[in-house]
Amino acid sequence: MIDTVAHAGETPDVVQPYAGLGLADDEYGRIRQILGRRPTSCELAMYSVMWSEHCSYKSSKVHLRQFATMAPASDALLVGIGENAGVVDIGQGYAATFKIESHNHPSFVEPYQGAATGVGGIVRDILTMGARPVAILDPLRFGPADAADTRRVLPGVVAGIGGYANCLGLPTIGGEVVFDPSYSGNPLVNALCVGVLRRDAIKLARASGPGNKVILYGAKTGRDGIGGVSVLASASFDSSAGESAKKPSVQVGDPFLEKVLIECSLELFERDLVVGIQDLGGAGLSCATTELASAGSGGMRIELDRVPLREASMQPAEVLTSESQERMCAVVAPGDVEEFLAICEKWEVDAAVIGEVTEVGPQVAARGGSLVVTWHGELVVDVPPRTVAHEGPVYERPYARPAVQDLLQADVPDRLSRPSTEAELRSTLLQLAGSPNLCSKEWVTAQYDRYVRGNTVLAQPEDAGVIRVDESTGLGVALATDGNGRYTRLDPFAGAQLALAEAYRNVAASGARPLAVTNCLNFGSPEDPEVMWQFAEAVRGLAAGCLDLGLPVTGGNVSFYNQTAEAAILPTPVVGVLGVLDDVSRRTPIGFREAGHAIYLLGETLDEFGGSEWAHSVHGHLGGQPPSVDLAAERALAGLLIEASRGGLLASAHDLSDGGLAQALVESCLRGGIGCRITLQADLEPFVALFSESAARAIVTIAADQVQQLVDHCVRHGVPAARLGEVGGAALAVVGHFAVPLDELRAAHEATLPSLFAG
Amino acid sequence: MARVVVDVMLKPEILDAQGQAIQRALGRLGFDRVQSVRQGKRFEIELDADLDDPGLAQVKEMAERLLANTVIEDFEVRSLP
Amino acid sequence: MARVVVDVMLKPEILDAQGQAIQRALGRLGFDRVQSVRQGKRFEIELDADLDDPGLAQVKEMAERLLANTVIEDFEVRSLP
Amino acid sequence: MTARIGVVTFPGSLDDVDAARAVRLAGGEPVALWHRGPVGGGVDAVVLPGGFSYGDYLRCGAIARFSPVMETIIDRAGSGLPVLGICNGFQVLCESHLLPGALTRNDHLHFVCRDQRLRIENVSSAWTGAYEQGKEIVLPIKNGEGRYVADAETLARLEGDGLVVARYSGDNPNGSVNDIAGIVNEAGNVVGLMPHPEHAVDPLTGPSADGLGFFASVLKRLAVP
Ligand SMILES: Nc1ncnc2c1ncn2[C@@H]1O[C@H](COP(=O)(O)OP(=O)(O)O)[C@@H](O)[C@H]1O
Ligand SMILES: [Mg+2]
Repeated sequence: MIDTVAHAGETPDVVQPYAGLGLADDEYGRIRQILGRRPTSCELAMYSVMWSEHCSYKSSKVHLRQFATMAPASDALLVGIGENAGVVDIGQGYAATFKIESHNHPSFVEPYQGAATGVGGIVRDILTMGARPVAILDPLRFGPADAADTRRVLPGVVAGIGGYANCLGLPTIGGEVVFDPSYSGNPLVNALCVGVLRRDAIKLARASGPGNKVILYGAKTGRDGIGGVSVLASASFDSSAGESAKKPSVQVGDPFLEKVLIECSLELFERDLVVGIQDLGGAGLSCATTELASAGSGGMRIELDRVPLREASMQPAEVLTSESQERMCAVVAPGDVEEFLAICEKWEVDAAVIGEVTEVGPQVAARGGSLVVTWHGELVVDVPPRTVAHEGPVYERPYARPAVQDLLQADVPDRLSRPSTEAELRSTLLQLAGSPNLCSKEWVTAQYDRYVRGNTVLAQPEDAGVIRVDESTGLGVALATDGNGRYTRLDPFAGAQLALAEAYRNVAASGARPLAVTNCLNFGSPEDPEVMWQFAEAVRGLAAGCLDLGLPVTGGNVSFYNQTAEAAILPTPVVGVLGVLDDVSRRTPIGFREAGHAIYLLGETLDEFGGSEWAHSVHGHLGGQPPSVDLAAERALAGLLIEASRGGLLASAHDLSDGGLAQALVESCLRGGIGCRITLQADLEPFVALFSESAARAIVTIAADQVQQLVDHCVRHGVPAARLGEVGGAALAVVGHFAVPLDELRAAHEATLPSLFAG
Repeated sequence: MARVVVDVMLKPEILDAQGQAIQRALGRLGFDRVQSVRQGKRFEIELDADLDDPGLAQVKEMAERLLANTVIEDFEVRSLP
Repeated sequence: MARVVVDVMLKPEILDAQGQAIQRALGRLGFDRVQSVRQGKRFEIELDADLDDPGLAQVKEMAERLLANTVIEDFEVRSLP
Repeated sequence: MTARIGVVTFPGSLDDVDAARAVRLAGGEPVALWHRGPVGGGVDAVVLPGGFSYGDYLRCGAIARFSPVMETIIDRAGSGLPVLGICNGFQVLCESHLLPGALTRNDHLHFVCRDQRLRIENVSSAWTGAYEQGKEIVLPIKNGEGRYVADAETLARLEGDGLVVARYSGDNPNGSVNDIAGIVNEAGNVVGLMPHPEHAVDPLTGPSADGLGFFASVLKRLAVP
């Protein structure tokens, strides 16, 4: 028997399994208070998924507000936080939309499908804004490279991302692969998608206009990802569902359908047949209907039995919470329905009118609108949608600086033994170049299509990925993601700023002007005050950094509970920066180009090894302070890199980060297939000059006859510059110290991942 | 020498996008009495062992650990004559 | 309603890269008595038809035209009880 | 008059925009062809682009081979219409039996995207006439099932009659037999190619501009009365 609204009214004392659905006593109490009765099982399912941490941001909300309250003034921001993805004006009548999301836990359970559906989900967010998705980046974190479980998880994740993105025809243009024991059992699979649209063609998730139809199109709805809600189906009032007790919480993707869905949706947008649109992601129809209704006129009626099902035996609560992939929900004017359905037919995409937008009076609007859902004519949901979508609980979780933080910071890396002889310096360079975190990621990235659609101007292993937006003018966007969990562990405020600074620097190094930020905050349990402190500090740092650099945060994602038992992952804010190039033919690549070009080091090098790759991979040490943050220096450096690129001055530019100068030289030599001869700054210990991870630095190369121009620029921008040497030869040579032939370097840099994961 | 077959199929509740695509293609080819298609994998294994109980148990273990992804797939082991 | 299985395997002379990789992986897992592994496909088809001879002939035709690429694959049709 | 080169879009085709761009850059006029329709009379040659038609479900190219557009293409290829199948298009051509052999899973079992050196071995086909015999070029390759196989007799015929149009040079990226990257039918009008010439039309976005030659070749061929 179906638990109808009337039945719920008559049976107030039925015991409901709210705790099994993750609702706390007081949360359940609030639902009863909102409704003035007990919820039906469908309503309970909706509230429980929508009020989960994942959908309601109940632990993070109070902190994330800073991204809005501290947002810098920006002419570029067209749509900010709160929509499916932020949108920025990139000039020439175009806008770009981008966002990063996590699919961490599903990727641990089922690496291929978890990662694949992670890509699918973020791509639909971008599509929902009215944009054509144009590229993917994939920041990844795994346990130790040689751990057995990493051998299970990494190849599956990489194949899943490639399998999905390649099949969608989206180039993957950047990302990260980082290993650390803290990610054992908690791999991080983040995915960023960027899309492009005309600036006057933005779509919003709004169900306005009473009488307009609600159309669900795309995949049929099955029992995907409803693990939690199965508690309900087996509870007494849905006893007819008894046989379906075993339900998968794993979602399976169909990238082919998503590709068709993209083309179909773009044609629908093009013909202006869509009043409002929402993708179906976490919480499925529960989320799409309540968000559309509460952002629109407030009223909606859904006939749930009209939803095309994969399994006929599905119960209404399952239909409402199913996370089946590749589905979209559109609001369409009645006169356009026929044409809408015809376009779906052209693309062989299933579509069904499942309801309509309704009128609500001011009183109903004031209590949050009205969403009614029927199942074969019986009323199973009657709720104010705003209370489901936006008025969930908000927690001020307690936070406390970890007791060990002082000890950790006091454990400075100075006591670690440093390489000093020529042989030691040389072998340290080779060891780092081949370490899992700094080695070539070619084994991973070769599994990703980088060429499709023919607009990829730069892709991995470049500092930033660059995509051409307009073939006639050369307008393009650049993107980079960064995040260093070790730095953030040592100082979450600084760590978040360093992540921001590095992504910003990477974008600027490619020649692009940074414009906006997205972020994915990967942390342990918010119920642990020490984790909550890391989170609060990181958000505070990121918001302050964005204000300083003049970049609005346009959206992002929070992933909590990345922990096994007591051990949380390294706090890992991953920051994505989007920039603009007015003409992509002026982009600056990282590879050295021509013998005789002068090499300059820009920025200041200090003795900074806290949280460094050297301390980690040579000594297994994590302690001290991360490199100091100097956002003014970052701004100056970026200004210089952008101006020099516009002027066509730079032959190459590469930012310095993990592994310091040595690693940057390795990468520029190997990318360009040409060596270099450099002389270290005399006033620095050679080890510090080579391996320090001071921020706000880059190496650039330039034709010999333009050196003076560069020096003038540096003076004007206030960027310290030192001539290191020149490009040429078949070795990376540090004059007076050592030389490494490129072949030897390449072997060290490229062998690591294949030897761990191939075969 | 024993010959064993391991059939691996997606669990019934898991989306079989491939099977659905094939079903539609068969429909377009005029095979309109096809009600459903599901695609799985078939492994033919030759073992240097007798197919006594321990032998079969070994194959089960292979299926469990490697051939099937038991999060989303079911399997069946059969011996061939 | 009839249920039919179509098994499709690569012809013996075609390199089965997947089968070989699985064999190696099984070896690494300690299953050292595996002599060979071949991986193929299994289709489970439900037909709105009786499994009289014309019905089976139709399935043969599906296999021939679509389910198998007879340049590189062999197939076998079996009806299920 | 510029030649009109049809570019087919199947559901799941991905490199159709790239193929159309390549045709345009080479001086031809690209004409979009939808999988459900026939090929109109005004098309002088056809490109079957890369991608994952129908998700590459079942086998790459197996389902696309039966779409309505293929019926006319198979028909007109028989009377000399130049057809170039790139990657997924090559797979469709083999599934259609317009070309012999088949494309199977890469020997290393991974999708691979990289810049690949090739040698042009046949310059008499409709799509390679603009190259010099033995010319080495660099094109992107990106596939999961690019390993060409054929029975011994077919191989002997391909080699004996000079029907291999391009061969991998340096590392073989997928285990393709005899390093075969592309082949042509006996009549010389139907070419299948695993690497992607349409992604090598401008050094800004590709590893080279070496791929333009395929499109220039067919335009040159069509210009001859
Ligand atoms: N999972 C991945 N997917 C795509 N590109 C990646 C991935 N991992 C690393 N890369 C690329 O490899 C290059 C080096 O990565 P990384 O050292 O993290 O860059 P950086 O230090 O400049 O941020 C970058 O171009 C990055 O985008
Ligand atoms: Mg960088």
